[in-house]
Amino acid sequence: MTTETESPGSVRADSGQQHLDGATRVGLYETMVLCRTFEEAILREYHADKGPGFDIGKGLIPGEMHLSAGQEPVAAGVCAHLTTDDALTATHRPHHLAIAHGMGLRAMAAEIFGRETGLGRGRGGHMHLFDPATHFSCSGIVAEGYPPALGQAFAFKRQGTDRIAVAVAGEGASNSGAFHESINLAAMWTLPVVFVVEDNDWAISVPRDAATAVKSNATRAVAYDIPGERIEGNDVEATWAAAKRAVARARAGEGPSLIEVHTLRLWGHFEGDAQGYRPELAEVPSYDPIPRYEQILRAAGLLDDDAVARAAATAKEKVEDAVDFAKNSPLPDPASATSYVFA
Amino acid sequence: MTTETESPGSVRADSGQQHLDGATRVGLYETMVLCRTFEEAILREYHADKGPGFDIGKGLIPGEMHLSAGQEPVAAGVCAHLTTDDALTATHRPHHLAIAHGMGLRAMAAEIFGRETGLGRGRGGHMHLFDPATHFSCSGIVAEGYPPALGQAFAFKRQGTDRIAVAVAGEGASNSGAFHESINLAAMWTLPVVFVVEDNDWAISVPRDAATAVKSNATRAVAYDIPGERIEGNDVEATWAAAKRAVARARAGEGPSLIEVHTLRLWGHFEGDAQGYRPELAEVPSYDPIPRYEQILRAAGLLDDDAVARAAATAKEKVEDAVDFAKNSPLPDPASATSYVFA
Amino acid sequence: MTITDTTTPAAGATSRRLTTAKAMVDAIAQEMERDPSVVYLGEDVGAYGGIFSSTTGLLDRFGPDRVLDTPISETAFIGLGIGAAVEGMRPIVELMFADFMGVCLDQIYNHMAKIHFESGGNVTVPMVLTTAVGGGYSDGAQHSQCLWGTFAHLPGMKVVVPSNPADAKGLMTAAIRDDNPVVYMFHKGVMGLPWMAKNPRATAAVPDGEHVVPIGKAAVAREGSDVTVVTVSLSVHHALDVAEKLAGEDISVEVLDLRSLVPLDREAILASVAKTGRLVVVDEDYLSFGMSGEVVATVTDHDPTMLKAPVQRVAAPDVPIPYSHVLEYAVLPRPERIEAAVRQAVTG
Amino acid sequence: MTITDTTTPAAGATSRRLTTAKAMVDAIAQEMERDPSVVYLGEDVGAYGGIFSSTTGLLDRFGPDRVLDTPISETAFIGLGIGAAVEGMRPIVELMFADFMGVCLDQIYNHMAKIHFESGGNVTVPMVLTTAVGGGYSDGAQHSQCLWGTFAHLPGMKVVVPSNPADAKGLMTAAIRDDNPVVYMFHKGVMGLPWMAKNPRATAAVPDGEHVVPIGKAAVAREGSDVTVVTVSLSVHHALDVAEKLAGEDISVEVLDLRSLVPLDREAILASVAKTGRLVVVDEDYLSFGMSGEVVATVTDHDPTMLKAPVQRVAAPDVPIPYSHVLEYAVLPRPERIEAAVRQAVTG
Ligand SMILES: Cc1ncc(C[n+]2csc(CCOP(=O)(O)OP(=O)(O)O)c2C)c(N)n1
Ligand SMILES: Cc1ncc(C[n+]2csc(CCOP(=O)(O)OP(=O)(O)O)c2C)c(N)n1
Ligand SMILES: [Mg+2]
Ligand SMILES: [Mg+2]
Repeated sequence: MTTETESPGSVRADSGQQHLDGATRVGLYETMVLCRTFEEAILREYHADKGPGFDIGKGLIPGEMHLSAGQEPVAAGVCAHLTTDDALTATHRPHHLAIAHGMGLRAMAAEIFGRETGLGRGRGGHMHLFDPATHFSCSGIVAEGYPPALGQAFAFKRQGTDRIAVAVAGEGASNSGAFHESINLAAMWTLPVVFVVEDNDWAISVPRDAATAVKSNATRAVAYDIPGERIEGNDVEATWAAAKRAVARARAGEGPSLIEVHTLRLWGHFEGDAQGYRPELAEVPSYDPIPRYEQILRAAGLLDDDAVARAAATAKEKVEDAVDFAKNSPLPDPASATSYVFA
Repeated sequence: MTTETESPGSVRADSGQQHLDGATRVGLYETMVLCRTFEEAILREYHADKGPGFDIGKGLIPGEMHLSAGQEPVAAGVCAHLTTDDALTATHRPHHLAIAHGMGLRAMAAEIFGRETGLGRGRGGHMHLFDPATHFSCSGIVAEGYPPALGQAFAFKRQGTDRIAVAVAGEGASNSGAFHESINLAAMWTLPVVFVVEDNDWAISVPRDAATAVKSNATRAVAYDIPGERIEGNDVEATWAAAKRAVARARAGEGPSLIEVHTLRLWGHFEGDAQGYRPELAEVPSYDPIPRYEQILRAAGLLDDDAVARAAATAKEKVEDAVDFAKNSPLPDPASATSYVFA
Repeated sequence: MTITDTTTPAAGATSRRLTTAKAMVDAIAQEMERDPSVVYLGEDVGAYGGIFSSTTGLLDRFGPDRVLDTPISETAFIGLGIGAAVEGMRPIVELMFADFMGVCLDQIYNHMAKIHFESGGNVTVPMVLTTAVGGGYSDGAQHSQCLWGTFAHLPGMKVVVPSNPADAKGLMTAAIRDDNPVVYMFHKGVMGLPWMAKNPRATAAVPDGEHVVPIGKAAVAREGSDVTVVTVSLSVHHALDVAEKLAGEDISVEVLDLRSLVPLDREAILASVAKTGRLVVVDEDYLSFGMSGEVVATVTDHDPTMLKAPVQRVAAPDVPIPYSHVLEYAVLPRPERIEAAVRQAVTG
Repeated sequence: MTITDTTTPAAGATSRRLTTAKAMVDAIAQEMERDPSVVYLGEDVGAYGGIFSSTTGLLDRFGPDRVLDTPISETAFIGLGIGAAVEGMRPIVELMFADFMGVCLDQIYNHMAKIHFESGGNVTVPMVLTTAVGGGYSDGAQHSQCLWGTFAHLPGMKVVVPSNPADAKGLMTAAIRDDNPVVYMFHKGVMGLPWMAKNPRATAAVPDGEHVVPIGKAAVAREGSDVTVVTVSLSVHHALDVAEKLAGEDISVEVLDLRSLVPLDREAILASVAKTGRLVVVDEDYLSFGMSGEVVATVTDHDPTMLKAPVQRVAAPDVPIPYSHVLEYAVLPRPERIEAAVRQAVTG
């Protein structure tokens, strides 16, 4: 049992840096860079052919597009403690988590491009990435990704393994019924789940303050008698440290924990969102967690220009390879449109 | 703001007796007796003609029957602070609350007997008592009576009144999504609602300990930053005192509160429930709150044999009048079975 | 093991007379014995044995690790079933009444039903969702519905609706073994419960041992030549009663028990209507936008001239199920209404 | 004020050309002006103005006491609407996508829809539930459905499905004034959004001032004599396009826009099929157990011999809506599929 249980609602002040070695810290940085590089490529491809004007249904990547730029600290910090044998359920904004959890970029990109080589043969799309290899899934329905994670954890526990499930939702989702039901049931059945709340201050245009009656969702852990922590400052290392404790607790068979990370939605809710409702819009780019973390690691002597350039180049290569793969993959055959309803 | 906010999750030890005058205390007793007398009459009528054997669909009162004997302290203690201008939403086990809130017994009984003179012209039945005169309603869907109470409170607030809504659910319901969503929204919008949880230890055959991750639902008030209290011992006066505070807070425009009362399901979940799952079954009758409260009031010199007999007789007269009215009322005309779908 | 697509057990197989509830439990127990990944979860499925006896005896036999009472958190525990199924288990999850679907339909139709498709066939969800349906005992508007039309409208889940003990066993076995999500809707009135009025057909011979009824094959519950009654579940019993009665008047009624709405055995409907030219659809679910229209459209998609007379649809007339017995019986497809419809069809 | 049961504004009334979204907002604003008990609540209906522009400008005009952004708590805020309606308000509550119904259907169908009935008519629930439906822009299986068949199957709520700006206004006005719960389903593709492909019919003349279209009256969107196309919403536009095209080949297509599923204007269906003898039903919702079957059954209940040829049903073929554009367009009732069906109907 970790110390958080003594005071489950309290906000931990220590960011946990002391636990991290240099390689881990650089690894977190590289993961964040890979996530961002992917999102930038998708951003580019998404907008490349929506015109004239902006037609959401047009282009190589049609449909709603929820990008996760700014939220990389959550993905990197949490997924660092997982293997691909662990399950992760994500939201409508899933890319950073999928990548940090180790999803193959080619099949992921191909799905986003709606290709036959995609994870879901183009049936799912970017909100519906299902990867049996990494036990990753996501859902476009707010908070409804939590319940299936319970079942994955249940199965892992039955199988006598120490595999766990991580369930991620936004702060807006924390006011949905599925959030409450899931955490209570996981607590009751001592399921190996880590519940993560990505608090990016916004649910589309509705600010957290207008939706959530408490300042910290860690407080809500009290309602289920489980440990809860809130990480301020979009701090990847503090997230890493909190996730380490929660994952260890889950693997040890001690049950679920809740971690809320105060993170940042660097871009719009979805592409095309003009964000007129967002008062702090002009300052948002200055909060970008990646340059900030880069500065910290440079100051610690763990990164220099070369290393930064190398990380960028490596990420770029992987991502562009995936995008090329996707673009060169065949579209599904329209004659197969009714396949895969039943096994 | 009342003092509970300082420590919303704590259990209050003082039962509040000091606030109650003798007339109020006797009034609480009489309300409880009236509720019980009604339930005993329904019990008698329900089982009168289910045979041979027990056929749930047979008799003057067919269908599921959830009686509230043992839970009178909640109804009496809470409703003492309400007028019929206040709204109350109850559950599948609504009779005690309906009666304590002032519902006319004749129309109520007639509805339970499925008569044209019933509150719902026999369309609703015992789980669906809708009374515009007392702004009372109930629902057979667990926890789903909470949300409509918000809207009644919303309307009352808009109308500039100090009317409030009380929403009641069982402890089993506290693990349903509607519970969480409703309290958060009421807290966010500072709605004049008092949320009541009747903890009778059981949700049909599932004990509270197997369902709810916390010992007290008052703890869950913390998750919405509202006051929460748990009353132990099925104590009508402590309930009265807690409800007084919560109702005052709501009327003053300060928002919702949550009250959990540890109460008692004296009989089965529904009639016909053999309760084989209930280990303490033999002792249950000894916990009956009515004789216990009677002893207290006798000891305080507020009741004697005469007063007790009078209360019983008065209640009996009202209840039997209602039952007679119901039984002598016409059944609905089958030709009108499709009426009232639309206004 | 017997595999049958009729309601009669295969020749040679031994059988016992069981209620539908016991037959259902028999199948579950056999599959739990055979496959350790089968678990049963829901409210009051443990010590209580299921409010409608869908799990009686299972807790004693398989213990609390295999038969789990849940909190009243349908979204959470149905979702739990989905996640467990995705990871290779075969959970059976009970939604106590189909009427409660509204608190958890998102897990059911946006997740259980769609994951296989969205994953391009890469993920399977071998889960059974059991749920009680039907009225007739004055349980009011929130506890008496059939709602199978709602489930059948949403693609991605099979919808099974047994009418008798042997099918209840055989379809349950098939449902558990199916790699797809299967919604198994049992009508309280066919379960043979000691505390509810029942048709004698709620107790009947059930094959011992493994017994599988393939999902998607209708059964001709009674052969006839003048008129086809297409129906499911409790209404099959009523239709058979009516058919027996009218046989005395030389009206030959064919009763088709669909047994599942998804897949819908359209061939069986067409074959019977081709023979009789007259169609009565009996559906305890709501009339409009449901099963009865789909059965009719099955015919008109093929050849409307097969129909010699207006189709009679006997269903709940788009009204919530009333509480009062006299009103409820007026809206349910009781034998009298079925009989009148059959007479109308043959004379019309 | 104009009251009309056709899509053409009454003669003499002034009008402007508006998108469907603006026409809808126009009606809401007029009713909010007229009746202080009208409020609008939902996610992103305030500063954002509705994800699909269903509330653009209302916050500025009526302030945050009348136009309320909610938490993502559909069960709570739809229930709030119900309670407010019971106490005499006329709330309009937005469920952002109909696809999300599963998280709040209990409030919708066990409460909003049933309270009036269960109360024996003593309680009314004058509430409008607005919700966006439809696909065609690759939003995947959880954001592209129509689901009107599901809502229409459950008794107690009117289900309105406007296809054009004038109706959007007139039906919204009627919905707000209706003493019953009305589900108002607006297809994203008819809203005339600047950022989505649209049919030119998504912008059209809309009467100024009060404009009421009675709920339950279908509109003959185009008269014809060879074949009847019964449809709703965006598919009306496609059907009209097809009808125009086939007119050049001397195939005369009548297009019936149902405008509401509940009440269903069965007379209008029968009148048209009586004239043409050939029926095509176009439904962007799922094929089976839905609207298309009900339209067909409306005819066969009356007289199946009205149908000279097999009915053509053009609908989503019981498959979740696929993401990839090529697949999605293969399952939607696109003009090509409608055209082929009409040709089949007239030659079959
Ligand atoms: C049940 C449900 N309600 C509403 C929506 C529409 N919606 C999609 S994302 C979103 C905001 C979610 O906010 P949050 O949970 O904070 O996640 P974020 O988008 O900020 O990552 C909403 C309202 C939905 N998808 N599902
Ligand atoms: C959403 C929903 N799930 C399940 C049920 C079936 N059910 C009716 S009462 C009940 C137990 C309720 O327990 P609790 O909330 O503690 O109330 P109590 O019966 O003890 O008064 C259950 C599970 C229901 N009516 N609604
Ligand atoms: Mg957010
Ligand atoms: Mg209880």
